[in-house]
Amino acid sequence: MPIKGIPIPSVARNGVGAFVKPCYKITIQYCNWGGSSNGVRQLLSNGKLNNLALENREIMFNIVKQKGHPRLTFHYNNDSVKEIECRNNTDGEILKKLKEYSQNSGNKLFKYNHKVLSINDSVRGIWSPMHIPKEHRHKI
Amino acid sequence: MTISSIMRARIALTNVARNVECTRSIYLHKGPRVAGLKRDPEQVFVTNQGYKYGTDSENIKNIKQFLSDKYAVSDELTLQCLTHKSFGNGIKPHNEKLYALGSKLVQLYFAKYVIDTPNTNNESAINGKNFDVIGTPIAKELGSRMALGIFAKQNGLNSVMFWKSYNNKVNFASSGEMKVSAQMLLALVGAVNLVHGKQTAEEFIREKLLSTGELEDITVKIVQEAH
Amino acid sequence: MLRSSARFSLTLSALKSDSIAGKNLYAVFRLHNLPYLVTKGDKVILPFKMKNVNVGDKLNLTDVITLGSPHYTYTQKEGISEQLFKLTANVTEVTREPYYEVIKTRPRCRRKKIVPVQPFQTVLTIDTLKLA
Amino acid sequence: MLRQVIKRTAAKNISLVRTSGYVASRSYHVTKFDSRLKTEYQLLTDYSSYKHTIYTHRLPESTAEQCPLLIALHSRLNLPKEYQLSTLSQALNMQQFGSDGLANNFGLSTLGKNLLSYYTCEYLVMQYPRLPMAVHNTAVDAYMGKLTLAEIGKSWGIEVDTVSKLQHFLSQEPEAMKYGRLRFQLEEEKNTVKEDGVYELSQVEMESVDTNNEFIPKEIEAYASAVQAVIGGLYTHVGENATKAFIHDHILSRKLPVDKMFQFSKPTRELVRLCDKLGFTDPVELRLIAETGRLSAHAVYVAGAFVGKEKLGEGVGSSLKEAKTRAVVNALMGYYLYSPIDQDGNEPKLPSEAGYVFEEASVGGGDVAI
Repeated sequence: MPIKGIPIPSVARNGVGAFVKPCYKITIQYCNWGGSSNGVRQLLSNGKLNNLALENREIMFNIVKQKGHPRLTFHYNNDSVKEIECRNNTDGEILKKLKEYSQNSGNKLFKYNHKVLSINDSVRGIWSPMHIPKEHRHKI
Repeated sequence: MTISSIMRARIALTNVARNVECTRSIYLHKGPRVAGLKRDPEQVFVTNQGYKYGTDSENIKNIKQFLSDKYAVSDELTLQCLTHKSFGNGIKPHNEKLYALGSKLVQLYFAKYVIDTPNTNNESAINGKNFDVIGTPIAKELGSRMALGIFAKQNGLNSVMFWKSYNNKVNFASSGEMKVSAQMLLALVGAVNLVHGKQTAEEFIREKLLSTGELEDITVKIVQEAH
Repeated sequence: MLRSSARFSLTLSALKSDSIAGKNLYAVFRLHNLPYLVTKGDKVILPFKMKNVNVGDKLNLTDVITLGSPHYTYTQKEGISEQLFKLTANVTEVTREPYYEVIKTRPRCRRKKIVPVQPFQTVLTIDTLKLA
Repeated sequence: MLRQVIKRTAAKNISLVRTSGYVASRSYHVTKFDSRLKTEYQLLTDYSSYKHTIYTHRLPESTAEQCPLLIALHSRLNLPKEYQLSTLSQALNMQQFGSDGLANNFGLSTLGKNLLSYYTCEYLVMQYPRLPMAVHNTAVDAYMGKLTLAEIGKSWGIEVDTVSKLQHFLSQEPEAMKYGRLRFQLEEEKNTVKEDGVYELSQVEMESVDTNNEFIPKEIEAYASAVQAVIGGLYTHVGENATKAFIHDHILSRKLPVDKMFQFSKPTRELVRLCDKLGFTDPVELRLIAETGRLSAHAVYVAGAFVGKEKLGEGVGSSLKEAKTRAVVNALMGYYLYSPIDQDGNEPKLPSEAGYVFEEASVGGGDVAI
């Protein structure tokens, strides 16, 4: 055979074509007795969590009653899990955290010092000194 | 410069290319193969039965008739469908890609065809589609190379094909004729798909392969004989 | 000189065929007056939380100043007409930069103030980039 | 209604030309019925009568609606309303037929695979009509191979059901939760102790290990079949156009590094053969275009592959040989990666699209042997 194919997997580009939300499950753990879970208990009883769940039907909300401080666990589709403390937080603060972390991709936080991150080859190619006309080339 | 644009752009560099017109005269060898010598195409591009490669009406008559005007493709494309990659070591346009496309379409069409059972009383059917058929011998053999190969032979479609067998003295299946015939038929579907679009290609499968019931009869016989 | 409409169509057809129907195409769009050079599939990382958008929203980017292929460029400082191209982006992530602390000092004062910083980031993914 | 359209003429009196001779051939094996399924049918071609008599049933829709995992997955994939949750649950069931009394995803995933194969092939043929078959197959694999599909399945947030019946009972989890997870493990496999970083092969896997091929864990296979089955289910409920759009959005939107998939063994020979096939009368020539000078510290050469006055490709290398080879490879890649555009300069439509117009350029001549 003259040519062989080198098996290279295609690269996922979430957001090109279809977009699948990376956060697929949120576990909310609270205690029915402890004072630090006040905010979560309020959130559960005043219907705000229901509204959030209805707005985000793509996320599964799992409510766990367990003794200890409350905690939010976010599961992302790249196998990463983020655990967030929410002890003594008010229901508004917890709601804010739920909204913020559900919009993450689960990747490690990083600062990118350029504006655009690309996996494509440059459209214009790379400049080469050998391709300019001979009379304009640099002479030593 | 991007790689893909180079061949397309065909930039002529006049300062590099020589301005002298060169002509070549090549000796074309006749008779048995001699290493290093280029053979005369008149002698090489001929099938075992003596058909000469080309778009002569004799070569493509059967296929043209089978396709009818509704699904007609150009003579060159018909010839390409008839040419297997073994012919002349692939130096002529051959049907490998068309076959790949056609076989996928046929597989898909037959899968859709066998599960489309609105009157089924199987409880595990979904939306009138009986998935219990998939994986059974009839479903698997319907578009198989044996069924299609025999179909091509019975309809005289494979009387002229441009291919090379490793041994054309053995029978239909072992010589590879069955496989090449089936590939040719599938390439035809691929060509109709490319020329007329998917919808027409599906009509073609329905009208030419299924509606006479011939392909199904062949498949039934294959399945019955195997058991 | 060609009339402007004729020049338009010439530029466009040159861009189209040179970019192989948009495969090798880039665009420079402006957001809050800052230029971003993108190709299809790129991620644009914005150092702020975009107002009134949620993850999954599709944005139509209309303020484009340059369209370019390997050999041709079409630039309009005041913005290219929206009918000539389509550039959309998906909001794929709203996140933050890694946590760091800034130590603030005032002159002639020994007090140091440590301010925790974790600014927001919005990530856009270029969904479509093609010529009309 | 495919079947109703077909007017069945009375089968012609066809005698199979020595059929028995074909079937007895050693080179071809006819598929047999899977005896475990105990399939019953009235007539071989009466497709509506086929039924596996082994006891299975579909999950009732009311039970599927109890499962938040399924509802979340349904809306995450933006599936249409007509797509039943019970079908989605069936798509996630890769258990042996009948082992848990529920219909599995075999049929759905086979149908999904057919749909995927066709639309991937069609897309690639129209995008790169001249791609050599070996690379074409590798590209198809890159789009819809098991590893890729499994990655897609994971990115859809599908969870594996690893909870055994006992743990299920102890954790007081609702029964319906199970139906929203990917089921492929047997009950006894779930109870085995797992060591992190160690993958223990089950008895079934041990038997199916093929030393010639790369080993694919059962979990990967299960994910891949689930993705295929979700696509098959989409066709079942809403038809082909929506399925095609789904495949284009989720699978064909991935980036395919097709220019990195070529492995040439004898590129110069191949280019010569290719030019012969294309009927170029002038011979292929490799010429030097520019150089930095042989005595420079790091000499750089630019070579070109020419046919007559036409330049086919160009390569840069630190030796003449390297530059020449790169030029030849560049020329070949330029040919193989050609993408046609239609007369208006737009991307050509696919055969499955409305208003498709045939372009000569979308038929590739096939590759040459050397």
